[in-house]
Amino acid sequence: MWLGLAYCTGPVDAHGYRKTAVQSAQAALNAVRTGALAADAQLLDPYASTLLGDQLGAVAAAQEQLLAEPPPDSGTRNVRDQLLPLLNGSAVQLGDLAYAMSTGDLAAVRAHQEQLRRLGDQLDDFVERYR
Amino acid sequence: MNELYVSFHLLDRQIVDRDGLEVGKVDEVELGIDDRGAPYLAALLVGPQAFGPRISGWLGRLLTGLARRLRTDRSGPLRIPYDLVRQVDSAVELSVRRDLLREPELESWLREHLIGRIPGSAE
Amino acid sequence: MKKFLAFTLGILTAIGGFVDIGDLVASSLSGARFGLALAWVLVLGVIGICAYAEMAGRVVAITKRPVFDLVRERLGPRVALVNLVASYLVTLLTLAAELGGVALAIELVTSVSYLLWVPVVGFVLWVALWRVKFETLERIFGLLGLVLVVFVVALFRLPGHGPDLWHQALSPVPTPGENWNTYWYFAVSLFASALTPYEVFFFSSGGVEENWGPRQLPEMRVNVFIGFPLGGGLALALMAVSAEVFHPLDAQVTSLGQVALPAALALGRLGLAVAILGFFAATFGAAMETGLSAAYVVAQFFGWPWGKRLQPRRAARFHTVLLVSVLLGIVALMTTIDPIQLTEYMLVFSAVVLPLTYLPILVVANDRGYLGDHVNGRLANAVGVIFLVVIVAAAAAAIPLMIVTGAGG
Amino acid sequence: MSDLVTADLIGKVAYHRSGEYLGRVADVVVAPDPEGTWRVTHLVVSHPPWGRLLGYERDEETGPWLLVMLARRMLRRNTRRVRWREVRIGEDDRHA
Repeated sequence: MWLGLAYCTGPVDAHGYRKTAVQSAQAALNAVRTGALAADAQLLDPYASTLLGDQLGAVAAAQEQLLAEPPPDSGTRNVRDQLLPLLNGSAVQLGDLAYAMSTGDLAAVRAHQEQLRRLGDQLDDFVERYR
Repeated sequence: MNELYVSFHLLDRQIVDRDGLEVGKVDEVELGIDDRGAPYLAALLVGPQAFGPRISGWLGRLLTGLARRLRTDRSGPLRIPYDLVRQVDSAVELSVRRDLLREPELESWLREHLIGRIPGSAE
Repeated sequence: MKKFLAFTLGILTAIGGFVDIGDLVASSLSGARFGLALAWVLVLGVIGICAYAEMAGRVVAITKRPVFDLVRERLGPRVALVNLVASYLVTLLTLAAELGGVALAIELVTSVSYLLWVPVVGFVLWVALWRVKFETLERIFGLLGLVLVVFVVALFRLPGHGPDLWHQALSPVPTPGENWNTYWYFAVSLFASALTPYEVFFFSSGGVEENWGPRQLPEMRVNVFIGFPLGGGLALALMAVSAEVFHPLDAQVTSLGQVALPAALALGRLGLAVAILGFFAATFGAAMETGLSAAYVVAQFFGWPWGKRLQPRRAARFHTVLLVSVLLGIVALMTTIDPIQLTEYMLVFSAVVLPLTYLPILVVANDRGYLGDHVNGRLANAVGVIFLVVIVAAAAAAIPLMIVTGAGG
Repeated sequence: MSDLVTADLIGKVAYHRSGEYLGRVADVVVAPDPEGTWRVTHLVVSHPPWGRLLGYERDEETGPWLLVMLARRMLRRNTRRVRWREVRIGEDDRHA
C-alpha cells in the first residue's frame, strides 16, 4: 500500500492511468463479489454490518484512487467514463444491500444481490480488457 | 578438556550459577600477567561496559551510550574470578550461587522502581 | 490427559507461523488469486520448519540453550547484534499486527471499530503474560486455535470443485491473469511466514520454560511433527475454501471479514461464529508468541535471567522488555497503520534476516561437543542444507520481488 | 605489564619473533598448568581473519558435509596455531 501510494503520486502517462484504473476496478470487483456472496449466507448482524461497511469503504477508496488523477489523453478519459458508473453503482448497491439485510427485507436483498452480480461481471470484463 | 579456545569456548557464552540460573554472558575475558610476564586466565567480565568496546561502529556506540543512560555503568563490569568456574560446556557453570555475586544495577533498579511495584510480581 | 496435551506448545508455535493475522489473510488471498497453485509452498514450509524446530528442540532438550543464545555464541557479537535488532523489530511489529488482529476479530462480533479495542486487547495480553502460567496459556490458546478446523469442515460442505482444486495444486504456475513476479512474491512471503524466526525463538524458549531434558525428546518431537503440520493444514484449508469461493469469481480477499465468509456460506451462523472464535484465539495466541519472543531474544542476547518460570521480580529486565514491547505495539497500531498490511511487509523483511537465525541452529545441531550422540543424522542434515539454500534464495529475492510487483499489486 | 583483556589480542596483527608476519589473532588458547592455573599457550592466527569460525576450528563439529568442507578449506588454508612465546603483537595495520 505504501509503495502503491508512492506509485500514484506525480503526473501519470496513459499506461500508468490504465494500471490505476484496473486496480480500482479490481478493488470494486472484490467488494461487489463479497457483497453478492454475503447476501446468500446466514450471518450474524454485527458481522454483516462490519463486512459490508469494509466493502463500501473499499469501493469509496477505489473511487478516490481513480478520481485523484486527471486522465492524460482521450483514450484514458474513455476508460474513466466507462469505470466510474460501475464504481458508483457498486457503492449504491452495496449500501442498499446493507440496509436491506439489516431490516430483513428479503426481496430487496435478492434484488440488490442480482444487481451486484451484474456489476461484478461488468467489472470483471473491464479488468480483463485493460489489464 | 585440557585446553580451551578463549574466543570460542568462553566469549559470548551464557554464564549460569551452580543451580543453572542465568548470571550473564561472558562479555569479555581478563588475562592476568604473572611475575614472569606469562599471561593466564584471570576473570570473566560481565556487563555492557565490557561488551561495548568489542562492538565497533555505531552499534557499539549506541549500546555503550544506552548502557550509560540506563545507569548500569557506575561500578564497572561484574568481574568473576576464573577460580569460580566449575565447568565449561554449552554454558559456563559457576561453583557458587548467583546471590553471592553483585547484581547488575539495571536489574535492581528496574525491580525497585517498576516491576516490584506491580501487584503479583512475587508470584 | 497430560500426554494428550503434550503437543500444545507445537500448536501454539505453529499458529504464529501459519494462521496469525497476516497468514489468515495471505493464505485466503493467495487461494483467491492463485487457487491452490501455491499450496506446495505451504507443504515446503511445513517440512522446513519441522526440520529446524526439531533441531532447535533437540539442542534445548540436551543443552538447555535456546536459539538466540546460540545466535550470539556462533555468529559473534557484531553479527548477532544486527540479527537482534532486526529480529526484535520484526517481532515487535508483528506483535502490533496481532494486537490489531485480535481487535479486528472482536470488531466482527461487536461492530465497534477495532482501534477502540486495541488498548483493551493490549492490556489483557499483558495481564495474561504477567499472571498466567506458561503451560496454561499454551493449552488454552493452542487448543482454542484448533477450532479453525471449521474451515476444513467448510471445505467438504461447499458445493464441490474438488477436481479443480487438485488440478490447481498439481500445476504450480500462475493462474490466467497473473504473472510470474507476483506468483513468486506470494511464494516467498508464504514461505517466509512459515519459517518466521520468532517460531524457533518461541519454541526453543518454551522448551526451556517447560524444563525439557533428554527424556522429553519424544515429547518434543510429538510437538514438532503434530503441531506444525496441523498449523500448515489449517492454512491450507483457508487457502482451499478461498480457492473454492473467491477464485472462480476473480475476487480477491483483503479483509479479515472476507476470510470468514466461506465458513458462513458452508455452515451458517454457527460456522461463522466458530471461525471468528478461531481468529480470536489464533491472533491472541500469536500475540503471546510474538510478545514473549521479543523479550526472549533481548534477554537471551544479553544473558539476563528470563522466562515465565521465574517470579517477575527475579527477572525484572525481561519483564520490563515485555511490558515496553506490548506498549510499543499498542502505540504503533494507534497510528492507524493497517495491521494486515503491516504483517505482510514484516514477512518480507524477516525473509532477509532468516539465514542469520537458521544457520547457527544447523551448525550447533551438528556439534558433538554439545549434543553427543544426538547430533543430526543424514536426513536432518540433507533437509537442513537444502532449506538453508532455499532460505538464502528467498532472502535474496524478497526485496527485489516486493519492488517489481509493488508488494503484490 | 598490566592486565589484558582479549580485545587487546583478538583481531590484532601478530608477528613471529623473527619478524615474519603471521596474520591476525583469531583466538587465544589456554591450558591448565600443574597448579590448575589456565595459562595462555598458543594463539590462533588467521590470514585474512574470517570472524568467528562457527566452531569448526575444533573436531567436534561433524556436519553437515557442505559446511564442514567450506569451513575446513578456509581453516586449512588460512589459520594456524603459534606458540605464545614465539609471537609478538603489533599495532600497525599495514597488512590489513
